[in-house]
Amino acid sequence: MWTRDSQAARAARELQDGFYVNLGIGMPTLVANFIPEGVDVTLQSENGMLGMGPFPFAGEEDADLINAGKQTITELDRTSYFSSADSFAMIRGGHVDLSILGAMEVADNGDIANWMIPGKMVKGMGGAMDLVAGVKKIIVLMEHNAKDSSAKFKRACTLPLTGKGVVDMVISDLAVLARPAKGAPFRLIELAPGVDLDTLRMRTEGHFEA
Amino acid sequence: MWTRDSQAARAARELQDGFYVNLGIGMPTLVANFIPEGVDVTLQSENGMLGMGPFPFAGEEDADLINAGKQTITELDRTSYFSSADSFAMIRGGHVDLSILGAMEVADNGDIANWMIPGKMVKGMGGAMDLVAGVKKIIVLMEHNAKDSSAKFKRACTLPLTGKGVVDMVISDLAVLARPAKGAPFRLIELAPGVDLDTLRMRTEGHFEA
Amino acid sequence: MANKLYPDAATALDGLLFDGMTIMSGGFGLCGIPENLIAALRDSGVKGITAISNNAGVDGFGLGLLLETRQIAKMISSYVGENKEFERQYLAGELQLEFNPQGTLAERIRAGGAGIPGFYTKTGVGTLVAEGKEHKEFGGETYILETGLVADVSIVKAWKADPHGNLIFRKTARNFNPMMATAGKVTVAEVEELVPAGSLDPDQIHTPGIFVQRLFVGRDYEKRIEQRTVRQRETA
Amino acid sequence: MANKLYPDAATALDGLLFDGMTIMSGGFGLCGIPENLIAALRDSGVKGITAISNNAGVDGFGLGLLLETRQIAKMISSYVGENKEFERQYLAGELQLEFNPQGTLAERIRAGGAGIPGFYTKTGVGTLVAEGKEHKEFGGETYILETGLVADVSIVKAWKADPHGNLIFRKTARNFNPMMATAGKVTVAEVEELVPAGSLDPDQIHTPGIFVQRLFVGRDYEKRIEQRTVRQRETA
Repeated sequence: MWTRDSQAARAARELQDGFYVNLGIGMPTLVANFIPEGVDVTLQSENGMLGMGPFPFAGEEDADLINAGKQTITELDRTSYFSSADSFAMIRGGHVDLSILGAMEVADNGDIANWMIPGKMVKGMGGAMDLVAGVKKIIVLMEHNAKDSSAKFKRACTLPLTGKGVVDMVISDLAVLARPAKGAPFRLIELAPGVDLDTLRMRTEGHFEA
Repeated sequence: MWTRDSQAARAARELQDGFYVNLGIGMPTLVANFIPEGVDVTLQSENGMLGMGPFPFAGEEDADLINAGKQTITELDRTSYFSSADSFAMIRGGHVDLSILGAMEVADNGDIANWMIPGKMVKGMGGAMDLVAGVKKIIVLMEHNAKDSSAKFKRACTLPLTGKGVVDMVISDLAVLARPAKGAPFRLIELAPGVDLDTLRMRTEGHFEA
Repeated sequence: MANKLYPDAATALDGLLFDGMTIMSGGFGLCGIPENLIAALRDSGVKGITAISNNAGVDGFGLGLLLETRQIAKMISSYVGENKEFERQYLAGELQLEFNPQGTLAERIRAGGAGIPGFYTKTGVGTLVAEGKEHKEFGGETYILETGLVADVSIVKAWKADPHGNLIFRKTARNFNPMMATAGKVTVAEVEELVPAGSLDPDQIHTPGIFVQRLFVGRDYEKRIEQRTVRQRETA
Repeated sequence: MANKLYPDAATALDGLLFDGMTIMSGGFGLCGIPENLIAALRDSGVKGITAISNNAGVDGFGLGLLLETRQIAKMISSYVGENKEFERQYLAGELQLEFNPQGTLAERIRAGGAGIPGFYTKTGVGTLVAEGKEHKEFGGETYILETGLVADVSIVKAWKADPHGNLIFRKTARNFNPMMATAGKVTVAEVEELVPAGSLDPDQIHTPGIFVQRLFVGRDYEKRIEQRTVRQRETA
C-alpha cells in the first residue's frame, strides 16, 4: 500500500517536461514536492496565475498573492497574472496539460463526483467542473476505499457528478488504473507494494482490465 | 445648405461632456475638429485604443500607433490600448456612447447600408456592423442626395444592410432628422440655412415628421 | 473632464442603491475585495440584494457583513464554504443560492459586459448544473447554453487608478474585478492609490476608464489572509 | 525548462506546415503583422492555406506576399480593400472569401481559444451575415449564433518576450495577436526583443507563456505605414 506521499510521488511521475499543470486542494498539492529532477512544470492556479511558486517565508506573506486554496504563495521568474475569465478561458480552451484532483467517487466510465454530498451543506463546486471539462488529462488521487470501506472506484457514481466521462487515471493507495483515451475501459497499470490483484478486485467495485 | 465642415460641426453639438465616441472614416473624422469648448470626449478607435490623440507631427509617426482608418495618430494622457476582442467587447457591450458614421443609404425605419454595392468589388464591412449593433447612439453623416440626385434617406434601403433599425439621427447637408428611440419615427429637428421644408420633402424619399 | 472622483465609499454609492437590486462584488475569497464599498453597503441599509460574487466572505468580513445584517436575498457564487452565517440562513430557507462553476461564472460576467447574451460551454454537461439548460452539439460534442450576467451596480477593488478611471490590479487580487467592471450598469471602483493622469503606461492598463463611472481612494485596508501558509528557512 | 526558442522564422515553422492547413495571422492592416513568419511561409511553398486574418495585406507586403504566390485558397477577414491582386483573384474565382464583421471575427477567435464553440451576438442581425445562421431571442431581442474559430498554426507578432513565451505587445500593434495566440493548436511568435526570464512584470504580461509553443527574434522589420497622416506645427 502507498502512503499519501507515495501516491503523490507516483502522480508526479506522470508529469512531463514543459507541462502546464493544475493541482487541486488537499492530497494533489503534495505532488509539487515530488516533481522529478530534470522535469520542468509550470503550475496554474485557477484564481488567475500561471507559474505558482512555493509558500512564502514567514513574514513575507502577501495578501494579494494566494492560490485557489486561498493559501499564501510566491511568484517565480516565469509568473503571469490574469483575470478569472482569462484563467478559465485557458482551462476551458484545453491549454492546461494536466489536472490532478481529489474525488469522493470515480466510475469506470470516467465519471467523477467530488463536490457535493446530498444532505450535507453544499459548499459549491468552485472551479472543479471547469477543470474536469477543460483540462487535457485528468488524474484523480484518492483513497481506494471510503471510511466505511466501500469502494470509491465504482460501477456508477452515487453522488452528484462533477463531470461525465472525464477521468483518465486514478492513483489510489492500492493501485494505478488508467485508460488511453476518454471512452476506453480502465486498465490496471500498477499495484502498490504488498497489494495483489485479488485484494484489489475485492476492494474495487468498478470494472477494470488487468 | 451645410458644407461638410458645417455638418461635422452640427454633429459635434451632439457630443456631451464625458462621452466615449467612435468616429467613422471620412466625414465623421472631421467632427473631432469641432468639439465644443468645455466638452470633454474620449475617442475610441476599434482597432484597440481608447483616448485617441491628433495626428503626429511630421517625423514623429509611429507604425505601431494607428487608428481604424490605418492613419498614424498619437496618444494622450488618458490613453489605454487593448486587443481587438476587448475593443469589440466594449463596443458590443454598449459602453461606447455615440458612433458617427457615413452611409450610402438610411431608411426611415433606421436601417443603414454602408458597406457593399452589388456588382462592385466588396471590400468588407470592417467594424461597421459591430458599431451600429453595439453603440448606444448612432448618428449618420451623409449627403442628402447621391450624385444621381436620388434620395439617400429612403423608404427602404436598396443596398445590403449594415444594420437593421439602428440609426438614431441623420445629419445631411440639408437637415437634421432624428428620433427619440429605436422604433420611433424620424422627425425634422433642424433645417440647414437656406433650405425650406418643401425643398427637403422634394429631395427626401423616406418618411419623417415635420 | 467629467469628474469620476469621489471622496469616499458612501458618497460614491450615493443615488445608486435601491432595495432588490443586483450587485456584483469583486474578489476571490477575501483577496481583492472592495472592503470600503461593502462596509458602505452595510451602512446604507439597502435590502434584498442579489449578490453576484465568487464567494460569500467569512463571518464578520467581506460579504459576510451583509449576510449578518440580512441585506442579501440571493447569492450567485461558485463556493461559499467559509461562512457559518451563510449556512445557517441557507438551511433556514432565508437565503437563495445559485451555484455556478467558477469558470462559467467568470465567463457569464465577461459575456454580460461584452454584449453576449449566451454562449455554449462543456463545463457542467451531465451534472446538476446542466438541468433545464439548452443542450447543443458542436463537432459531435455536447455543450450547454449559459447566459450573460449584468448588474445594476458593480463594486470592484483595484490597486492603482488615474482620474480617467483607468485601473491596474495587483497579483491575484485581479481575479473577478476586471470582468465585473465591464458588467455593471454603473461601476464603482475603490483603489489603494490614485496616480496623476498620464502616469500609467497605456499598454499596461487592465481596465480602461470607459468601464469606471465612479472612483475613490479606499482607506484602512485590512486585507485579511484566510490561509496563512509559510515554509521554513533552511538552516545551513 | 522546455525550450521554446528558435533561431529564425524558417526553423520555428519547421514540421508544422502542410497543404490545406488553416493559419491565423495577427495584425490590423500592416500594423503588428508577423513579417518574418509571413516571408517564411512564402518561402516554404505551403499551398491551399485558409488564412484567418482581419486584412489581406497590400500588394507585395503582408499577406499580399502569399496571394502573389497563390498559396492562399481562402480568406476569412473583415476588410480586404487594400489589395489589387486579391481583387483580381477573387473576381476570377481563384480565391474564396468569407467576410466576418470585425468584432465577430475577433470574438470567434477569442471563443475558439477559450473552448467556447458558439456564442450569440446582435452584430449582423438582419444583414447578409445572418443568413443561414441560427437566430435566438434573449430578453425580447434577436441574436445570431456565431461559432468559435481555431487554427492549425497561429503566427503572431509581439514586442517583447521572455524565454517562457510570455509576451507583451506595443500600442495598437496588439490588435488580433493576443486572441490568435490562444486559438492556434500551435502558436509561433516573433518578437522584436527577447528579455531575460523575470524581467517582465508579471502583472503586465499580455499573453501568458502557456499559449506560445515557439518563439524567435525577428529581423529587418519594415513596419510599413499605410496612411502617413501628420499635422503641421503651429509657428508662433
